[in-house]
Amino acid sequence: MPPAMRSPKGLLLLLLAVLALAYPFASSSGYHLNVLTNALFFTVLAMSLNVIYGYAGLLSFAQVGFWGVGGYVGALTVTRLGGSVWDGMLAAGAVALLLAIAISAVSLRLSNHAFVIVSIAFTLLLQLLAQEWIDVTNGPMGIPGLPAPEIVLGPLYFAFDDRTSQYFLALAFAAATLAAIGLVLSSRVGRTLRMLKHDETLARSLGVRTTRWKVFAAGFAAVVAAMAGALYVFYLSIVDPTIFDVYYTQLMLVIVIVGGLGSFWPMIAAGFVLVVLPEVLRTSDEVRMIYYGVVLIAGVLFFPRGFAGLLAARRRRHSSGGRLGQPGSI
Amino acid sequence: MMKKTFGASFLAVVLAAGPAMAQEAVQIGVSAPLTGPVAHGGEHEMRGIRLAVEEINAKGGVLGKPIALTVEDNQCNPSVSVTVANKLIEDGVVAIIGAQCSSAVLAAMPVVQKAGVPLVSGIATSPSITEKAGIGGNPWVFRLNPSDRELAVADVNYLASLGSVKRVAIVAESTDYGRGGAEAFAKAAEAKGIEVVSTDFHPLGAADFTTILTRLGRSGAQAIALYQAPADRANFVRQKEALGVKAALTGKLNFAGEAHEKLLADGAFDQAVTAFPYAPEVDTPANKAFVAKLVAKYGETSQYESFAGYEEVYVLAAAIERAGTPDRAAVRAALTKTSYASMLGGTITFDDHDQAHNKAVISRVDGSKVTVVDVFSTN
Amino acid sequence: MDPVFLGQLLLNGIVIGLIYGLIATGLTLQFGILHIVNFAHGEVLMVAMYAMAALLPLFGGDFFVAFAVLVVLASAVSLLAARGLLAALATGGDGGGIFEKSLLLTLGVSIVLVNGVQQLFTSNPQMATTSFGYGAFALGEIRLTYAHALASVVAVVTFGALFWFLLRTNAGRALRAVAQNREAALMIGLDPTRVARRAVAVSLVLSAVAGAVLVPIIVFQPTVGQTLLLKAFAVVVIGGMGNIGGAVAVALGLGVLESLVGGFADIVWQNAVAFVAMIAVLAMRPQGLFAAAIRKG
Amino acid sequence: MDSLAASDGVLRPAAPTAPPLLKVAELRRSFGAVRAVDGLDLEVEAGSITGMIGPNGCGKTTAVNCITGFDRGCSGSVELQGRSIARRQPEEIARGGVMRTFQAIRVFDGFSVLENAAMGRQCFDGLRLQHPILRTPRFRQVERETRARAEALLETVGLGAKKGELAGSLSYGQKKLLALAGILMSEPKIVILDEPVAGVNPTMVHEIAELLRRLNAAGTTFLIIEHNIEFVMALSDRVVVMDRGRRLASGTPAEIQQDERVLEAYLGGGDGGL
Repeated sequence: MPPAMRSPKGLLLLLLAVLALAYPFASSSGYHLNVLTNALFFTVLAMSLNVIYGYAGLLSFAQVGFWGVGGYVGALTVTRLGGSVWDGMLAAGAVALLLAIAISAVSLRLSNHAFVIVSIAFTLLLQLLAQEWIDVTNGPMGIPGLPAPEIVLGPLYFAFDDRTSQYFLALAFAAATLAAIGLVLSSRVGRTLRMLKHDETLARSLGVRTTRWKVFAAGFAAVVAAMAGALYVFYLSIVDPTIFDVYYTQLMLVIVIVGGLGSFWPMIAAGFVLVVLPEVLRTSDEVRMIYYGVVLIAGVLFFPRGFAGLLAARRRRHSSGGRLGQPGSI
Repeated sequence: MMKKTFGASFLAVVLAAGPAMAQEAVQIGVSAPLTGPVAHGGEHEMRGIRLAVEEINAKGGVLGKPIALTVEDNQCNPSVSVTVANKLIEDGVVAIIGAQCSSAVLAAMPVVQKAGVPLVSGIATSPSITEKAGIGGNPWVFRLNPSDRELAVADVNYLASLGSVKRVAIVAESTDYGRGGAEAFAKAAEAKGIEVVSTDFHPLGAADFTTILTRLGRSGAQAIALYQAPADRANFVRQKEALGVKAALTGKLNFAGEAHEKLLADGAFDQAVTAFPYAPEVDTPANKAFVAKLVAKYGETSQYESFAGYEEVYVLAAAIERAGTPDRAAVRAALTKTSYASMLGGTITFDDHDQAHNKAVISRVDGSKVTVVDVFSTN
Repeated sequence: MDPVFLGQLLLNGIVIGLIYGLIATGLTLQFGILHIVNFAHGEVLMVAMYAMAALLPLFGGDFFVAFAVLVVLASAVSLLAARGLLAALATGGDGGGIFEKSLLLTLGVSIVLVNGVQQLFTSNPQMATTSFGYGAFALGEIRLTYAHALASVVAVVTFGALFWFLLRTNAGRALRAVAQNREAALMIGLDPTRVARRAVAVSLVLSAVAGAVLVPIIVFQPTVGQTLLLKAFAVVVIGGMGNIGGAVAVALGLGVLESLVGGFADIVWQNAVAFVAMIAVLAMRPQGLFAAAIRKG
Repeated sequence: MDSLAASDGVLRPAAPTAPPLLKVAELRRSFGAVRAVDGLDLEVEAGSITGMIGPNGCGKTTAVNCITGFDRGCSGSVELQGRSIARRQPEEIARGGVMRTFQAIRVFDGFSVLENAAMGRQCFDGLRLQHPILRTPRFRQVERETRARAEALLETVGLGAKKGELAGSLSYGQKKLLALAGILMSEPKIVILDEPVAGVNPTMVHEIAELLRRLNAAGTTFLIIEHNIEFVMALSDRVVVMDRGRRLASGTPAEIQQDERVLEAYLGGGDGGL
């Protein structure tokens, strides 16, 4: 992030990177690595929702659908078509892009409200297909035994088949994806998307082709979610219809809202905290979900604008300077 | 600057979460669905597991040490199941019991194989677990319960021997369990010349069966084979009774749990016939004692999951004792040589695919009375 | 076509539709007035079912007495809960984002209720016995169980009361005024918070009533509310968010359609009806079948 | 109805003399039984300031919404430099060079003043997705230029000192200036101002008038819808008077001030302009 390369922010980023890279060598716990790997995936997934909901202002329930489509397309590309995991990811992105353009172009012509409805129906339809189109999806059994991603470069061969290498793969994927999203969102693209959200009429009066931008946001978010989903199922080694679970939608929404709609760094922080939190609560066994719910409620009551709001409040207190440093500005 | 605080506290929390377990105990991990749609199954499994561990510890534990349980909730979700398996392995468990749901077991299988930790499953029914386990596959996974295929054959054979049932309908939940069961039943019925008039799959958690029942009432089916989760089955049976659909129930039934006991008492299961891995009515001293203990502790009779949990622990404990060390590989080797006297009578051993062939029970209901017709060996 | 079979299917569909309607009207009322989505709406129903099951034995299995007590209790609790919810939504003082806040808040409440009830009552499926037993009316060959008949009657009476309240009472008119045009309602001196509180309380009671009438029909466990909520949500969307009459009509239509699909096609596709209908409606009337206009922007 | 023959909505070749920059003919819009705009004809010459006045409710804002495409229920012809833009989407009309402000002023409150000013160029630069991701030289150059131009425009409208502040913190009059700067960013052919000085204090009115005069001198064409007759008369080259949805009169400010129909309309208008 260019702004981050300057001054304290850049230093912090460097520190984070060093921590992330050094962690597997400092800790021998595969469980912790697994939690961190999950956090990486879910943060990317949540960020994809943030692109379309937090930035463009379109509430989409289709993200979990694209995540699942990515999982299935990825798995099928490998098991049925004999492609590599990377082919699977590309295919997942391509299929998701086409689907996203199709559903958003049709529904957005009508209204934002229509888009929300279609996004719900879309996900339900996919879940039903995954359950019932047994010839292709293997139904509720899912497709188990997916191979580990591997790199073959001439004589060079490497398989991501242990937790540490899978963690690094997820880290690389998340870093690349989040960086790309961050760069896009902090540019005029992000500004334009936020314009749509704040005042669509005004945006149109300034010549913004709003529908196109919304379709763009939907497509971009879909590709990210689908590629994350594809990589994720190879990490799990199984894809089954529970990949469309409401659980993921809820997790995404909670991360995005707790992080603050349209925020970037606070949202990433929220992603990690909210994936780690239930795991930390595991020590309290069966009542942990109650605690989780209580923490959520408390969060809404005491930090109503999410981490981003918290940060903004601090900033307002500590500086009276210009507001160009706002997330999304150049 | 918040990020630094977040990052630091996050790491601190994660590191602190690693439990410092007592070194004296033998650690056994449990992965079970404790929340979510099949939480009741996990709950009952835990009852059996806890009872068995208490008994064993009261008698001095294994290898002279007490057994300590580490229980994790897998929500019946494959990805959570992987997380849970990893956590248990990190916690240093000798072996894992679980994960109840077939897809959760399947997701955990590569994890335990990589780490080299034995996994003992007593409830999941998917045939692919057996296919993947043991010889030529994953040598770390052991299954105690008979598959639904074996149960369906026994069930249909008994139905056929009655001679009164020529036409059956199948109603099953649309999951691996339901579909697997329905397929097995249909195949067995075909072999015995019983006609399957219809097969209906419904989503898990369906509350209303009036539509299916309306159709079945007119289909001329003399029996309805059910492969459903307990809550769905209770709804189905209750509504069948109210709509006056005359057909005997069969398939994979049990009568445990408050709702089913009420239905049984009300005569809703009259003329039912079923082959099930367990029945609390089975008249062996071991089972009678087990049921009594469970009733005393929880005020409810034993359910299948409790029975499975109880035997899972005993099979595992015996293997650890035989191994003479809480070493995972040694325990795995010992597990393959299991020879355990089941509460249902007979002896449990594992075949090449690490599949045990525990006994199963054929029961029939007359009015409100459950009679165990046969306790048979599966193969 | 077999008229008895068809008749039975239609009857089943109407009963189920009426129950969907009870849940959906509450949901749509909250959306119409407050523009919030209540994820915990199904849990209200679930808690009501447990409460009803606890009350029934106290009154010897007499449904009506238990039901009356439940409604009184539910009204009291709902007023408090509504006050609490609105107070919680008003925290932070930033008027925007109420939708997001409601999502998180009700999701948190939902998680706490589901898991709390599980801790208290275990996740065993529960079945409550009522004085109706397994009895049924027989209309020729068509059967209507007492429990289903009762649910239908309660639903119809409840809808009647709801419409009377909305159309004939001042409180109800105020509610409609706020739903239609918040600014105008403010201008004629209505207190939107008060109105919102009433709307939430009424919708919670509706959900509790739905739970109560379901007790003699289905067994239940802590997650029972979640499946039903999804259907109600579809009904609200198809009917036009915030339109109560629309929700009732669509609920009935959905119930009947599902029943017919289940009767003549595969039961698994019953669940597809709701979202196919969503898409179909969208193609024809994006604002929902009964909404007057699209509120855009 | 005499104008019917002159403009039947058909695109016709440009007249031998330079055609008007914007030509509106037979514009109509009804809401139920109310004819808000009822056959309006209007021309705006390139380089001019054209004022449009009329009593409250005479359909001025509706006409603007029709011309700029925000109101989708209008009929009639709208031509920009001889080419029809009627019934296009508002963003396409804006991109074609017809831009407007809103009566109830709109800026992006949550964005900085500088960002607001730069908004007008968000999408006019042909950048593709890879440019921001790779931060290509092209991308940096466009960003640099945008910023420089936005800063220059803010100086022009007198908001240079406020560029780092949130737009929401500006005064009402300053927001009007900011909205104007945002529009000018994309170098429109014609700017339609919907009540630019309503609710603005007299000093600011004077400043805005000066600003518009300067911008006009630099080549920007304006169509100004305004209640403040004095303001319009002082500023405009030509004035159009609207009444009951149609053109009552048009001419130079001097001509209009003499027009009896105008006086009558204003006096008889009852709840005429404040």
